[in-house]
Amino acid sequence: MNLNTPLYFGHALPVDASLEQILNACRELLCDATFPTLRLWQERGGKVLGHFQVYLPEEIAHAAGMLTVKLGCTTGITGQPGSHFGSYLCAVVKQVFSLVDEGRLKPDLFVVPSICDAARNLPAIWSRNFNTPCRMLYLPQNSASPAAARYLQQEYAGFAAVVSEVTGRPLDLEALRRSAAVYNRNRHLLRVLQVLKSCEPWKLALDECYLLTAVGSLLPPEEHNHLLEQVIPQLAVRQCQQQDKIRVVLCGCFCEQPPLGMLEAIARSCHVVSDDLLIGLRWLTDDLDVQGDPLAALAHAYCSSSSWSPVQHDPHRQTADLLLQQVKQQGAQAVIVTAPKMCEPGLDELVPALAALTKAGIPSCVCEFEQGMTSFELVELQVETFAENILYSGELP
Amino acid sequence: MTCFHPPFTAGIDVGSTQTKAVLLDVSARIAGTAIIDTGFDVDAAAHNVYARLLAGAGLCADAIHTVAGTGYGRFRIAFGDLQVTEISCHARGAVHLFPATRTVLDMGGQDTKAIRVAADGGVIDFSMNDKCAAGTGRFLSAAAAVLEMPLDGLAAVAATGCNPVTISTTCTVFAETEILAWVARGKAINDILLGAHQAIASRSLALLKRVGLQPAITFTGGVSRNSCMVDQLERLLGSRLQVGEQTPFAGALGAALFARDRLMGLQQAVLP
Amino acid sequence: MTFPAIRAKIEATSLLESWSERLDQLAQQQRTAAYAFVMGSCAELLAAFEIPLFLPEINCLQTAISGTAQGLLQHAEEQGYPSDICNYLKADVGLHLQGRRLPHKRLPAPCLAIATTACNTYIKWAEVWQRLYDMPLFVFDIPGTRNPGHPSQPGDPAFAADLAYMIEQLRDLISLCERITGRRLDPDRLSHALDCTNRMSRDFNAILKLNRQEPACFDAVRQGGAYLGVFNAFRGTDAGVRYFSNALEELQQIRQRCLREPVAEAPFRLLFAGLPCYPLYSRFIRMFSTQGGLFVSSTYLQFASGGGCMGYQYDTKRPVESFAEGLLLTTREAMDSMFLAGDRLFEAQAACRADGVVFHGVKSCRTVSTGLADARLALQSRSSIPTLLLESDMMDRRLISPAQMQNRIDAFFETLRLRRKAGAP
Amino acid sequence: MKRFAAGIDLGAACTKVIIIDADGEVLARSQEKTGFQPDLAAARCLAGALEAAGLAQDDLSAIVSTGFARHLASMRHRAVTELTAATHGARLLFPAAGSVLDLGGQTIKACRFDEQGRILAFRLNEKCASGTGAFLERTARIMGVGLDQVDELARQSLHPAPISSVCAVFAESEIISQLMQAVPPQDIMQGALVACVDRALQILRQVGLQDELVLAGGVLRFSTAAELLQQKLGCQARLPVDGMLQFVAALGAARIGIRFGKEVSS
Ligand SMILES: Nc1ncnc2c1ncn2[C@@H]1O[C@H](COP(=O)(O)OP(=O)(O)O)[C@@H](O)[C@H]1O
Ligand SMILES: Nc1ncnc2c1ncn2[C@@H]1O[C@H](COP(=O)(O)OP(=O)(O)O)[C@@H](O)[C@H]1O
Ligand code: SF4
Ligand code: SF4
Ligand code: SF4
Repeated sequence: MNLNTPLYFGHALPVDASLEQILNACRELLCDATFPTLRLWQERGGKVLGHFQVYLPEEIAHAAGMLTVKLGCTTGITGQPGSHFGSYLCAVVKQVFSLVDEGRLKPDLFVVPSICDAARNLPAIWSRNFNTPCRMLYLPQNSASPAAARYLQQEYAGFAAVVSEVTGRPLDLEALRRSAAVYNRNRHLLRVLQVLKSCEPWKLALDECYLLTAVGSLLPPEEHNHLLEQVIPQLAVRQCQQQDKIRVVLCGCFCEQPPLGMLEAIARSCHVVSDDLLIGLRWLTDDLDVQGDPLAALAHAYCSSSSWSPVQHDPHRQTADLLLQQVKQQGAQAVIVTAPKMCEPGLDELVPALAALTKAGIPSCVCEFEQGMTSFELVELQVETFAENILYSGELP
Repeated sequence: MTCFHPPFTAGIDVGSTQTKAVLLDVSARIAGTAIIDTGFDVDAAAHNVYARLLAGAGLCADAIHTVAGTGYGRFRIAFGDLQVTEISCHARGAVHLFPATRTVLDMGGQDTKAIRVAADGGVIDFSMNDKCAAGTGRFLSAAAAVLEMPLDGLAAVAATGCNPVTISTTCTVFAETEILAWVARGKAINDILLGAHQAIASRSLALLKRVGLQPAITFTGGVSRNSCMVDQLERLLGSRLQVGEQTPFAGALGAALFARDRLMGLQQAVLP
Repeated sequence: MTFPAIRAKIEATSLLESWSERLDQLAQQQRTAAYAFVMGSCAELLAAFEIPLFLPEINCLQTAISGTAQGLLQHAEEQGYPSDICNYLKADVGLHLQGRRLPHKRLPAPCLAIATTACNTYIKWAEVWQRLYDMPLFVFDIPGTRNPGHPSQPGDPAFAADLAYMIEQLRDLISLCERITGRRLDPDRLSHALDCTNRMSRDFNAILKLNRQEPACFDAVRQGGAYLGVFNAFRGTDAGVRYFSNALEELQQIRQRCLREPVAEAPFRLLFAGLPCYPLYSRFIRMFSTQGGLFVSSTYLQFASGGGCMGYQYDTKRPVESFAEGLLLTTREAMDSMFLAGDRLFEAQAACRADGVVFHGVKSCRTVSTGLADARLALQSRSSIPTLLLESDMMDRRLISPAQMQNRIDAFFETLRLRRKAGAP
Repeated sequence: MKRFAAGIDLGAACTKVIIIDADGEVLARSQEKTGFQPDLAAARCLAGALEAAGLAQDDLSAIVSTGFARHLASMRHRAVTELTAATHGARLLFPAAGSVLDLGGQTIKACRFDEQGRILAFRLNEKCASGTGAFLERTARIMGVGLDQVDELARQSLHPAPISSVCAVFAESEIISQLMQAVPPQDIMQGALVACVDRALQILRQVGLQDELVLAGGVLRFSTAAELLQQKLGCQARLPVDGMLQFVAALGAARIGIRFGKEVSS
């Protein structure tokens, strides 16, 4: 079996596809609850590792030949509220469980980073119901401690051992270095996309950028790289009319991803110039050093050159300050905070974030969301009102 | 006047919408049923339904050995000898009607319950909606009221729908506006009603899943009269439901059976 | 049904009152305290440094029982705290925002906060204090079990790696305490505190074991709350040692009496899983006790004592290393009893010969409640023991509907009675 | 030539039309139940208002619609959301206004804004009937009183009955059972109003209160609700007078019409 033949880009989608074709194909792939790329990969004898949107060192699994898939709420799956959970849980945990329960998704290994209390319950629930292994990964919450990087390196080694158990391939440092290079490229291309969205937002709407990025969670990174390399030049020369919309920073989507319809609703009235959608894919902010010990490099990068989210405690960095910084850097006029209904860490950060914004005189708007939302009227109403007010305020008596 | 019958027992189910009563003879055969709207006055409803039950069977109160009450107004039945929760009663009644029953779905006026039962009618597990009454029988009654059609005609109309609309809120209070909004958008009444039935059916499926879907499933409560709901549920479940003439009375029947246990001297220690 | 453990109850009440009074005094004198959480409170270390310890969780549950919680929750919601977060956190924030003042007491400001990773909400909660007071916050990273059911054991390399991380962090925490107090750590004092905890833990464990046989001599939800309060607030102290040794003695006497004078009708032995419903504390327990239900055991005791009720014994000869190891083991035990609750319930219900298991999920604590519904399904698939799932809250009155709760409990007891009648095992 | 503009508020319960001139003077108002054909209701209402003002539709320099069915009013020149409209309406009535709370038939809206009328924070209820006008209407129906008698009844209450249920449907059975326990109807009516006010306050608090608060919406036509709100807020809130309560959003829409005329900008 050849795992190197393309799964999607170059397979279901022509390599020389146009921008529109690519966008449509991305949408189709993301909304396809049968996960065609994963199935194909497994049919070819490959193994699949599932995890959440927040950070996981995918390089380690990649080096052992696994395809990693990030689950943060697959758009278009409404699914039955599971009988295994109470109503007070976020959709991420529930949806992952029901996808596997219904047999739509068959990962060979699932890894849960210790991001929140709901997620930390998943491995036990999983092990009571499914046979495939599900492991916890204890990422440090004390990453400023000098001991943290050393600890994390051990933790990664433990993770690598689990991957080896599943794949039957021992950890190969050389392969890991190669994987790091592939992911460095991926993160670079995603950064390019972000810059484009920030500088010429009318060329790349929020939902489009999301589609292009999110397919990365369902494809091997090499293939995602190809796709991005194909798209970025086309975007650069895209002919679009410059619209009069407000520039906003979107935050709150570090784990559960809002439904596509909601992103479209936001994009109709705003230029989103920066966001934390799918932040896990671009968690590390610098290129990884591919020379030395790659596990040490990964651990070090996690502790010292990484992005931020409410689920990682960092004594030296407050989420609210980082948000303000970002608004300033991006020259944004306002902030939209999307809050997943039942996500505790996200909701806990709401107050300080809003307080900081208010203090700095930056208008903000909170849009709650949940999966299975079918009408976006309320969101649209909120965002429209919000945008209306910023656009027209100066002209009013 | 004295009655010379062997003793009977009765069960009265004072629900949020309707009050139901069932009369049982010594051999546990149903000797009569009665039903009235609960309305405002629960005490009166219990009295009236009991009077009707007796009149229908041509009995006087002396002929009844034990009366058991159930439903949300069970403690307000002045002449009740014992009270049992509707959960136990629906389970018991459903198993009595259909001995193969292992799961009961009771859809009433303001709540929906899924109950897993043992072969002897004992409750193993149950789950019910709380905090939000959306998706209960009340929505259908409200819909019928808005469209000015009788409740028992609703199912027939809904069954003729072919392009069901997606009803996004099944909150009773909004039933009126939700339905009128679809009417205003030019949708046919039957499609709207079918959509409403589907929305409610899929909500109760979630409850059923909570207790585990062991066949056979018996559908009880007032909404079990509604053939369209039966169809929708069967479609979602992919299996048949057990329903019958008597299923709306399952709660009262269960209560009557508990009353009969007492008559037979079985019960003292079991129920308070 | 059982003979109430009167002495233990009175002593617990007065001990906890003295705890509150002490905090009130500190507040009056404008002095400060360390804020910590019950799962991994580091009480012994703080005792060695003579830093007073405040446990906000205990304070929150007290406000829920006394009925002041609602106002605190509302106060926090007015400041924008959403309704779907941990209500302990929210009530505590409400308290701070209204000046750390309750009707009958005041609370000292924090000079240090210690949050372990036993619950991730601890961290978010402590971050709130940090924003309010800008005091040092120490997040103690305690890695839990990675592979459900297979915790690493002392002796494993994986355990050694975790322990090394723990020890390094503990050293950091010690230097932080030294900086705050301007004093070096006195290892003898730490040893003494650890020794006290050893004894408390041993007796606590013996108390819990008493209930395994029939007749049960205390209600694990009602009296268990008192034991927990004292265990947490007086961990590592001589007062705590005295309390638990007295309580054990009293219960042993009660047990003897129960054996001599058996009750007419044996109670239904119940196992409790989850968090108690504090706003209706007595009423909640009465809903069970009036129908003949008695909680012989409760998973709450395991996690809310930070695994301390399991009888772990520190090695007082090497206090720092042993403290780190104990913290890792007991806190991990607390985590496992929440996250892996279901896998242990089967054994737990068999060990305490339960007639039924009551699951009480609270909306606002995801740490404990996320797995409850599934744990119940898992238990049901292995055993025919009747179970009851209730959902309400441990703080917020608005999320509790007593009538609906009563209805479910009634149905549950109807089942239990029918089973007993039918002679079910 | 004098400029006139009409604001049409197509609410879930009622459709309201107002016509003002460039100075913000109200020329005419009209109102009716929205029913299930909002566009027709809007057309009828507008015709009524035009007639009362003695104007023809062509005399209007702009027609601006708002409310949940704002896109259905076919004669509109532009549509704005009801939050924006309510803000402008409140500011026109009370220039020093800083926040507005609107209690409508199906929605509860709270909005806080700065001196320039820029909205700083706003919040709506979820799609749930608890605490809305629809809930009050049903309570009144159970009690057998007309909407205009509600106040009279509630005012007699000394001990409002606690209605604890968060769900309007469960609250209804709670109400029925209280009726049967001989709780006086005035206490129940007052209890229902208290429940609504509490729900509204919860939403208001989420946006934070800023002086001055303007109250609006049909529910406040029950003056007891307004009084309760003021009591619970512990501060004096501004209440539009002369029957303008329900017209705040319509007024704001009309005001925007005067400012921006017919040209649609986006
Ligand atoms: N003839 C009928 N046809 C269809 N549905 C009916 C009929 N009669 C009652 N129902 C439904 O049954 C519901 C009442 O069910 P019931 O079990 O009596 O409720 P409760 O026990 O709460 O009073 C009503 O809300 C209505 O939707
Ligand atoms: N006399 C009245 N006529 C109509 N509605 C009234 C009256 N008095 C109070 N109301 C209340 O006003 C509500 C409608 O308010 P409104 O602000 O027009 O809502 P919306 O903008 O959502 O249509 C009704 O639900 C009702 O409860
Ligand atoms: S971080 Fe939030 S969205 Fe993600 S699993 Fe946890 S609760 Fe759910
Ligand atoms: S989430 Fe639960 S365990 Fe965590 S702080 Fe809140 S109540 Fe305690
Ligand atoms: S949506 Fe309707 S049924 Fe549900 S809680 Fe709200 S009022 Fe009750």
